[in-house]
Amino acid sequence: MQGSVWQKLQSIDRRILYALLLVVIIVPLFLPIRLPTVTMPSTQRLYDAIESIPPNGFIIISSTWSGGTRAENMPQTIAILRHAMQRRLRVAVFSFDVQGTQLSLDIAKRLAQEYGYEYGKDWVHWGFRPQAEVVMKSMVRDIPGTFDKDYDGKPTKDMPVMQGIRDIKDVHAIVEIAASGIYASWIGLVVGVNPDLKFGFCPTSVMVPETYPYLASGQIVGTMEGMRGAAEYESLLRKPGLASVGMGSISLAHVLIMLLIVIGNIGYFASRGRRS
Amino acid sequence: MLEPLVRFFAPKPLSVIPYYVAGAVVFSILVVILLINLPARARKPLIAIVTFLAGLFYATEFFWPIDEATNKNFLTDYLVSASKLGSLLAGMTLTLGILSLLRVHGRNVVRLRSGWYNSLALLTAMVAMVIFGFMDKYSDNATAKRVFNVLFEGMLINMDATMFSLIAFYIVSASYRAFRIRSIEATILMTAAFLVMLAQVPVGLALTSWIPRDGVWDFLRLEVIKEWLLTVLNAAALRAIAFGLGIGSLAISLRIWLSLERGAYFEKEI
Amino acid sequence: MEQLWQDFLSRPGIYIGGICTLALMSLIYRENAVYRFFEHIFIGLAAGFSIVALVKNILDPFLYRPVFEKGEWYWTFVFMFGLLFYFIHSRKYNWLSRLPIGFLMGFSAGQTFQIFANTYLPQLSDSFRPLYVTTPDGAVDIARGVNNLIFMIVLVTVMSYFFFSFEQKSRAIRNSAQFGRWVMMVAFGAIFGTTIMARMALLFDRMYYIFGDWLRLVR
Amino acid sequence: MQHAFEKIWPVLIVEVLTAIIIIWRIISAQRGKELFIRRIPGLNAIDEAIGRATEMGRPVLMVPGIGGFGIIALQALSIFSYIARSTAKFGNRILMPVADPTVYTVAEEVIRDAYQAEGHPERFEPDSIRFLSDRQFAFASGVAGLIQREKIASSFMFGEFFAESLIFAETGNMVGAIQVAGTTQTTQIPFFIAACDYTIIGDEYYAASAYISRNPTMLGSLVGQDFGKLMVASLCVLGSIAATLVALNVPVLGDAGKWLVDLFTIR
Repeated sequence: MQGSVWQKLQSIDRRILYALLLVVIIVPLFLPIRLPTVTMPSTQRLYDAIESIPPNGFIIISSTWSGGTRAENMPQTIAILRHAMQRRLRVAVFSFDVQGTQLSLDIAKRLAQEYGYEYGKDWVHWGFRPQAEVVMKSMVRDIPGTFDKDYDGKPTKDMPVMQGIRDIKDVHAIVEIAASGIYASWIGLVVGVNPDLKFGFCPTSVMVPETYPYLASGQIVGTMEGMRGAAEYESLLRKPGLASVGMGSISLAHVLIMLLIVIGNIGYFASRGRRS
Repeated sequence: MLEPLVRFFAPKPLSVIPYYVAGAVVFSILVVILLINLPARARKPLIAIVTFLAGLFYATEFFWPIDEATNKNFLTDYLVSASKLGSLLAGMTLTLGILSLLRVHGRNVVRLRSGWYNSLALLTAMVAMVIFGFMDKYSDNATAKRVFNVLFEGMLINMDATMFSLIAFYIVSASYRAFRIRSIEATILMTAAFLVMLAQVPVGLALTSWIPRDGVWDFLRLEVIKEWLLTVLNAAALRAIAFGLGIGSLAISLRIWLSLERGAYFEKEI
Repeated sequence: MEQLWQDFLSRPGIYIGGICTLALMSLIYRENAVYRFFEHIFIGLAAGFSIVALVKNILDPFLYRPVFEKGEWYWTFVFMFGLLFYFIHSRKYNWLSRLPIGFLMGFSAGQTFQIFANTYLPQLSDSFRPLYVTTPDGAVDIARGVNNLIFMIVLVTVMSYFFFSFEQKSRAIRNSAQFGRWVMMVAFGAIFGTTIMARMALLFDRMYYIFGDWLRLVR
Repeated sequence: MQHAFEKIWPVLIVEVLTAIIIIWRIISAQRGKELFIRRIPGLNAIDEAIGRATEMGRPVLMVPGIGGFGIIALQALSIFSYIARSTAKFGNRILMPVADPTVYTVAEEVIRDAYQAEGHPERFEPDSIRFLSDRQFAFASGVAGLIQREKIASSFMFGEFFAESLIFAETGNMVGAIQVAGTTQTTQIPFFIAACDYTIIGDEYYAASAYISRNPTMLGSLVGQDFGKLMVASLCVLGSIAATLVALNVPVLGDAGKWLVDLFTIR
């Protein structure tokens, strides 16, 4: 056995690696760690856009995600709803995904209680809407007609929250929280028609690179880049939540991987140097 | 001339449907009997014709001139039916897959092979899901709906999520093992991954966050480097790969469509 | 104990989901009897779900309802045609299964023309990038010009790596292909780096499910 | 774009011309022209990997991805048919878990044919090709379990792979298998590179069956594809020059450049 230290460093048993990963993911759940937060410009821009909506403005939040991307999309949904409710905006939530409908409804109900939002007066949930592009095309011209019923099948026509909302021009902002490329349809069918509309997008982290060109052109006003974006948003709101906890875990996991790469290379170099 | 044919295939009143269906079944069986007696040398050309015609539908629909006003040609209205037809045909093979599962695991159980109880668990889970899945859809039984919920949300969705999350472990062991400065290529791979990893998390970003934004040295900020890597280098490289893949898929499609493809399945005598 | 049982009854899905999670996760230690058992249950459930989905999403809306509710009787022919698949296990008439298989192949091949045009032609025209760029106020934007030049060089060199029959003939192509391969490694490294975040988020979600949703040890 | 005539010129110039060149090269290759093709190291490794499985007496795993039935799966099956001919010859056990029922149906036929072609139909076990699940991660759990239980000696992964690629590649690595992989899903290539011994990239995947079989028809097609790629690459350079001329406002040439850029701009 050439069991030199260097040799060992470049062949750590994978179970040790896995145990270390579990530790760095679990520990921050119980002992939240404070890490420096750097707010990305894209997050700041989304925050500023929501800040610039006049009081009692109308914001639509589309929550097109399912349980599979809960870790990233749930904190984003919470953060954006929280911000809207802090600012006392009128909120409409809906979803192009069956699971996303239930998940966003649960979140919105909980936050509505926290902020004293009254259903039908301050906020509404339009429920599940299949066929995204059809919905988008029709909401540009007629919002009460497109969303004539809420998630429970009740008519929305007489709800105070919908008063004065006829078409897309009466909407101040739309924020899409999605695990798919649905932003392209929003840009093509809705934002393109009404350039004054602020369109925010909250993608999962794997989708972030796709959004850069649209951010640069201003077609997307701002984004929350995955869980990190949500954590930045939470700190802008001064309400650290699940994303801040999660970013602790995830940051440590990244640090762990980078450390392991360095250790492996040190071992590789040192043992190679000896052989020659 | 086409008129009677179109009328023949038009939807029929529900009262006579059973007769039409029975007629279609009998006719199809006759055709199959005819096919069985087809001389062997006519088989390949027949398959080639079927393949060609199937492809011809989509090709013609795409290339045929369109009416400017409606953005359609004479085939466009059949696209929906065609995609239903494709799903229906492909769906019918599921039974073959399920039969494979039943065959392998049924035999394990019957012959009490080692691990037969796993096979039994598989079959039980399958039957349970089928029963409660249909009850959930077609009945109002509240208990059945609760059981289905446990099977679907409680088990299936969580098991999906767990297998997916295992990748987190594998990504650690793979990067630890593979990212070594062994060769130029491995070094490049590692450096790019390392830079992007740093730019993904606040701890890494903090390293360069003191560099003023919009200043001369702005391009040294990690998030700027990452964005440049992804939007310029990555986008260009992936696009080049995609062009090659596109042309490759075009070539294979042509070969299959025109029955020019070679290789085991396509060359065998039938 | 009684309390635990009551808690289980009030949310059985979460308990069973937690057990499933732990069982499958044990794979990272090593393949074991518990994993094997749950793996089989997983495949069984998935198969059952596919059967239900086949009936619910395909046979019912595309076959049964058109024929028996709308009177579109001709779908019967499609069904009969699909039955030819089942000749695949016949020794003598096995070739009949090649008819529906060939049909599906043709279908898939025929769609390539549209898919190609939609996927690659917009990317082609998007690659026509000027090497001389001005900002809206008229100044020369050197950074973007350089980026566009780099974009073009990368695009062409990477493509040259995929020339299969020209390579031997030209040293220039060989060098360019080598460079193209290196750039691809940068791209692959970057993809690797960006993906880690999403996977770690999934693992975090699982841990939150166990310690938060199930055991309620964290808020 | 739903129809070619919405923007006919780029379709004609790029797509139709490439198609014509490919068919023309195929036909001229069938007339017996000697053709050249560069080395694809990953594909040369196939024999090495099978040889090792023979030495160790452990099974060979083939996974045709989780995509549906189509040209990508068919290409995977032609590679596997080549592998199956070797395993038929040397008598290795094979394992082929499949995720799509149509692919499963065709795969059984292809592999049985390969055994027949080698003159060993009796060595073919129908159960070696198994439909596992058409659900992504149920399939992944099954394959991961299979790899560890059977302690496979070599693993071939060709087809459409998504996130599960790393699950297969790492579990394969754990049991010490030689692994060769290729996929059309470029975002999964980095994970294969990290965990496999050989990875073929991009449209090397579509070149694979030609490379392995050295069949003139397919080699001809490959040469035709090269011409297509050369044309696209040249167009990119030409288009950039044209766009630059437009930006510089060069008289006459700028107009010509604008004409070229407009010719290809969609929407």
